[in-house]
Amino acid sequence: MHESFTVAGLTLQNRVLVASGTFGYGDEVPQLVDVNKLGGIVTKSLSMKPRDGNPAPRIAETPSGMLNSIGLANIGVKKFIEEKIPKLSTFSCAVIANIAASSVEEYCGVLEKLDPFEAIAGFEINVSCPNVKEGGLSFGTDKEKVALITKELRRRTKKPLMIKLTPNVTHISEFALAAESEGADAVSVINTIIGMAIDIRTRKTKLSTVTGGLSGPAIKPIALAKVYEVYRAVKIPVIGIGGITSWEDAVEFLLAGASAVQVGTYNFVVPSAGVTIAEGIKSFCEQQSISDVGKLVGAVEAKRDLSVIESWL
Amino acid sequence: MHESFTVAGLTLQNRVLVASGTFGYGDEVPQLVDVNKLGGIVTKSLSMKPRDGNPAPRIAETPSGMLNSIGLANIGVKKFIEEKIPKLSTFSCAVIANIAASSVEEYCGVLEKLDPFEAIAGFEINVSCPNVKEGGLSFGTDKEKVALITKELRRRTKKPLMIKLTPNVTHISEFALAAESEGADAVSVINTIIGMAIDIRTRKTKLSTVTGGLSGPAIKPIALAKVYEVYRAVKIPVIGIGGITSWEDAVEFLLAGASAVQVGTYNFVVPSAGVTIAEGIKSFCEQQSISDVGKLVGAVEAKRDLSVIESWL
Amino acid sequence: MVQTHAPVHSVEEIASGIFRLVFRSHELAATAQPGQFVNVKVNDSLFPLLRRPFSIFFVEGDLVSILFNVIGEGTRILVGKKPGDVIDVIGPLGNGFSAAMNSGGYKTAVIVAGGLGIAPFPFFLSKLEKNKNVLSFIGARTANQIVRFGFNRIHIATDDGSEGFSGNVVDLLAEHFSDHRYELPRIFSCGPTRMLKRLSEFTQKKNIACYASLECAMACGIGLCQGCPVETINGKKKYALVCREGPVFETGAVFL
Amino acid sequence: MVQTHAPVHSVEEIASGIFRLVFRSHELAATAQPGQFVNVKVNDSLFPLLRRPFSIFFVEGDLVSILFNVIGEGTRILVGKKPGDVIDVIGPLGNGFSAAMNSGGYKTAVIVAGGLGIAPFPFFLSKLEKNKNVLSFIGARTANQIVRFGFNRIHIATDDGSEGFSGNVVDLLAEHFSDHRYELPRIFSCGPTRMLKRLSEFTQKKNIACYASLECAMACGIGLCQGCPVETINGKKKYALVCREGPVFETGAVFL
Ligand SMILES: Cc1cc2nc3c(=O)[nH]c(=O)nc-3n(C[C@H](O)[C@H](O)[C@H](O)COP(=O)(O)OP(=O)(O)OC[C@H]3O[C@@H](n4cnc5c(N)ncnc54)[C@H](O)[C@@H]3O)c2cc1C
Ligand SMILES: Cc1cc2nc3c(=O)[nH]c(=O)nc-3n(C[C@H](O)[C@H](O)[C@H](O)COP(=O)(O)OP(=O)(O)OC[C@H]3O[C@@H](n4cnc5c(N)ncnc54)[C@H](O)[C@@H]3O)c2cc1C
Ligand SMILES: Cc1cc2nc3c(=O)[nH]c(=O)nc-3n(C[C@H](O)[C@H](O)[C@H](O)COP(=O)(O)O)c2cc1C
Ligand SMILES: Cc1cc2nc3c(=O)[nH]c(=O)nc-3n(C[C@H](O)[C@H](O)[C@H](O)COP(=O)(O)O)c2cc1C
Ligand code: FES
Ligand code: FES
Repeated sequence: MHESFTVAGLTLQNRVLVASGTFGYGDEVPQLVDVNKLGGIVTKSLSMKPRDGNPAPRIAETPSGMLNSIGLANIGVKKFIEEKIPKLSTFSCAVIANIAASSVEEYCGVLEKLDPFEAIAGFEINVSCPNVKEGGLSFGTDKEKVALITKELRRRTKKPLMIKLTPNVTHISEFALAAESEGADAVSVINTIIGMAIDIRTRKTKLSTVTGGLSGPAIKPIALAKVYEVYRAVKIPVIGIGGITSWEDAVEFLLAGASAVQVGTYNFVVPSAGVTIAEGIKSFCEQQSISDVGKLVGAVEAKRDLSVIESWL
Repeated sequence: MHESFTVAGLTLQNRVLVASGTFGYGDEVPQLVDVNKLGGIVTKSLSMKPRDGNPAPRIAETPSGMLNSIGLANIGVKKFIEEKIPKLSTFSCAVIANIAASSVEEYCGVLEKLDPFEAIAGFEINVSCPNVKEGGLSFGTDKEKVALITKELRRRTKKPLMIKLTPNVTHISEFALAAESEGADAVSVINTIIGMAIDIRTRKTKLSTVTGGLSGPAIKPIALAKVYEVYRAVKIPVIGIGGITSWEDAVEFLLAGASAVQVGTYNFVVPSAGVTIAEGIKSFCEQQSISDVGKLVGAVEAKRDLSVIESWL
Repeated sequence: MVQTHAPVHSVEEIASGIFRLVFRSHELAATAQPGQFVNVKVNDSLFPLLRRPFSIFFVEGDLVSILFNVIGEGTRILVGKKPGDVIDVIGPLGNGFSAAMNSGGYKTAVIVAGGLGIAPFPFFLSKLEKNKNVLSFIGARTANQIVRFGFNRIHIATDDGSEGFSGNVVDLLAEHFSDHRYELPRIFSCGPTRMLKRLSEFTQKKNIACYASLECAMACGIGLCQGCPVETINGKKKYALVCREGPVFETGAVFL
Repeated sequence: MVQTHAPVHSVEEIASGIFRLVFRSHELAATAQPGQFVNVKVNDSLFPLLRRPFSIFFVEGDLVSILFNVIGEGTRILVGKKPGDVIDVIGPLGNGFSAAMNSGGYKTAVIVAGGLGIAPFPFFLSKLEKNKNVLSFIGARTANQIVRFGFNRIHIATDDGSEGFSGNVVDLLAEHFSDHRYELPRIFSCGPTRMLKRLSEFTQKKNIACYASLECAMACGIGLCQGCPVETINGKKKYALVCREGPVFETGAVFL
């Protein structure tokens, strides 16, 4: 079976990437994973200045999931260019730079700094960031802002541009459409879901920031529904993310409409999960005589064609 | 410790109720649960006419959760009055009638039929229903509709009126405020979250309706964040629902701001869970010398007072 | 109906990949009827979350047994149980074969079972009135997956032809019914839906009463969730609940 | 650093409620340093989802052991492991005591451990240069929770006074330091944060170098998630990562 393919202008050797914030800058665990067997790496979100991140505790486990409030801790774009790009240039898998920012100008600034580097195959834009100018409300819950960010970034790069959407909205497909209409090459679906946990003995929240982002297998059904909703709304490819731990999960996302997937939280449990999942998809296709994995994309047989929001109660 | 208390005009003997759709009409499993030890029972959603519900499959298990698309199967308000109310009248715990409808008129009609019965201590309104007049879009994602339903029902009953909110919106507190401003006595938070699962062998969705509602421990962190958001926005009591399986979970909800809780999915696993949880809360309070469970409500020590949406990334 | 924490007595592989788990419960053993099921919480964790339904395979004294193969997380955990481990069981549940097996009007009980569908029948046979003729048709993928426990006079069909009739158990049944005459037969069945569908067509054509135990996804097993509908044919209601009104139905009364 | 599926050799209760789990791993045993930890997936299910970090308690041949008490789901599952069961372990992880224990400038190694905080020290002691003086202060809730394995010359403090000094292990240490003179002491510590805080205050006042192994919530244990910050004092960065830069820090360098 021929695995390498092009999605949103990116050439990937398989359909499994590792998600932003769950694999560092790709150089943390060479002993445990052969990154060159991945479809690609998405870096930790990069901002213009280094960010310290939030105080401890930043992590809490929940049933089949986890909460985090890392606070976008990252080394900043300058140090990334100096220290990480040389290393990343040696990887044969695609490297996608994820960008986070607190203003439209910052998004543009970070992208412009990174755009010249050949090692960066494309960009994923994390819009689940507080918009400092507007009182900290997330860009990602404001359609106009998502459109504006996409538009401004599109003007500044010819490389593949993917907008990573937040699930914490009523109709995610409207945000996907906004990104598509301003020239995004793909949308990544989904970022984490707002959640919370409390230590009943101390009565304190388990995260220093009170609420945080829920990820892991617990959210897989939600992520799948969002991917399906977006897939039916837009023509650009959808990258499926949320709770993937096995090749079976990945195939579910492909069937729901994802052209590729990203593994996030499960990297913390099994750092080589992405490689195993890519291999599993390959074996499955061979076994089922599927010549092109792409044939799985969106191939779910939805028994009834009810719309997503209203069908279920 | 003195447990009985009044919330939203309801007198309950403890703070644990069983959630709508997860305990039938309260008369299914007398062998397994002493319902009179519960704080209360919320009935399956009742509509004017009996509803058959959706085709099979209606159920799919997910990591620490489940999806359902029952389709509001219920016996209809007439049969409920004839066959169930006589039995429910003999219960010493509170019985709350949950109402579902596809038009504002139907909500009003069902409530008017039930209002005269003493056995019905109050109403919970399921607004996660397709609005037939407006192309099946859920009432629950339209603030004006939630306000209108509340207003119309408020005019028709003096009994406690609780609006059960859907989590599938960007800012749930806006919906809680809408209900509060039109005279709701409480809000129930949350109903199920839209989700999906696919059988990769058959390529069919695991539910006949494609998407369905996710419930169970997987959604607990999301539900807690929603309860916390709503608690800080409104003055009326919040009833916490979502993934509760233990008294520890229930206490988490109380601390986040719930005045009482409902146990849903876990009734399917342990039908007497509600009773055990009520007992557990009581022992915990005794052990910690908390004279009034009410002192736990909203008592979480949020380390920083960041607003819910923007704090976490 | 009780919820009980029952000690496991034994787990053994009684055919290739097919396991029998025996647990001790006086209340369950005393009240169970053939074709009823139990709903088992396989561990005390939140994953897997829901109980798993299993037909009651056999009852002997206070020992109740179930039969299963390892499909997913739940059965993988069950197969690892050791004597003395405790499982949380709700049962007996549902309407089994009792009404159909104990009512008059038939002389020959014909059992048609496919794969794990043999599960309810050893208990069924142990409770069947001794004056009935019994005839069993068992279908399996291959010879070493046939469970013989509790049966006699078995007619076997295997998909790979490694034992008995090569092919489908319903075809084997049809062959027998065209070759022989059975006195007032009534069919009791359990197996994959596809098999039950074909069986139902056959028995309707032949006008033989046929009862089958159905399977479907269940969340509660006790009528709380409305999660287990089967569409009725000419029923008062559009759907019946498999867990409460079934799992045994007359095959002509439901859409399979 | 490796990820390995290691067979469990034994699980035994070595003090009241405190268990030692021994597993076999050549690679781990060969490379582990005192104060490093391993990250254990307790089962192959999605609940609990994350690995659990444990200090390396002892290494002997190819056998590596960890020490724990049953707190929640993860340790409840670990305690049920039987010889031959396999656990999925990543390790050895983090920066342990090596740098501090192997650098010169001290003659007396003073161990201060509270509760399960004794975990890294038997391995530490087995690797310590023989020419050092060793002095161990161990705090426990009560006498039967004291783990003596690998230690000698122990000074004990118990909260309930059931053995040794009645009270906090740091108070016991302070008493000893006011009564005796120790030649070039250096403190190595592990225990509850509250204890480490008091210890840090004491050692700063006395101007004794003090190293402690910290605990905090971790998602990955290997530097992927940024989930384990500890705030540095006068550090170049505001936070250090406990899993990579620690778990051992000089107590004066971090906010406890
Ligand atoms: C009334 C009733 C009686 C039953 N009696 C028996 C019995 O005696 N012996 C026995 O082995 N099984 C029986 N079953 C089915 C049994 O409950 C399932 O095999 C079991 O739940 C599988 O659990 P698991 O956790 O191992 O697999 P899961 O992880 O739940 O499922 C693994 C895969 O199998 C599929 N699956 C799950 N449940 C079923 C099902 N019921 N039918 C078809 N596919 C399914 C899932 O979609 C999934 O793809 C019965 C079911 C019902 C409703
Ligand atoms: C570097 C490092 C080394 C460690 N070494 C050891 C060791 O040698 N022996 C040992 O017993 N434990 C050690 N721990 C702690 C150990 O990882 C936890 O005790 C274990 O995760 C508990 O898991 P559980 O699933 O049983 O409990 P959980 O279900 O995870 O937790 C139960 C309760 O304990 C709390 N809790 C969980 N983890 C911790 C923690 N790390 N500190 C304080 N409270 C916690 C939770 O908030 C929860 O309320 C170490 C931790 C770290 C970071
Ligand atoms: C600890 C942690 C840190 C994350 N950091 C980022 C980030 O910096 N930028 C980003 O776009 N997404 C971030 N994410 C979100 C993930 O990339 C992914 O979208 C999400 O976790 C859902 O996938 P999963 O369930 O497989 O983890 C982070 C997730 C986790 C768990
Ligand atoms: C099978 C099932 C049926 C449900 N039916 C209803 C219903 O009829 N009306 C309603 O308001 N909520 C219904 N719910 C939602 C629950 O009442 C509850 O809000 C939700 O399941 C979250 O709680 P849980 O995680 O404890 O289950 C249903 C939930 C399930 C799982
Ligand atoms: S399984 Fe819940 S009603 Fe049948
Ligand atoms: S635990 Fe993940 S970086 Fe330390």
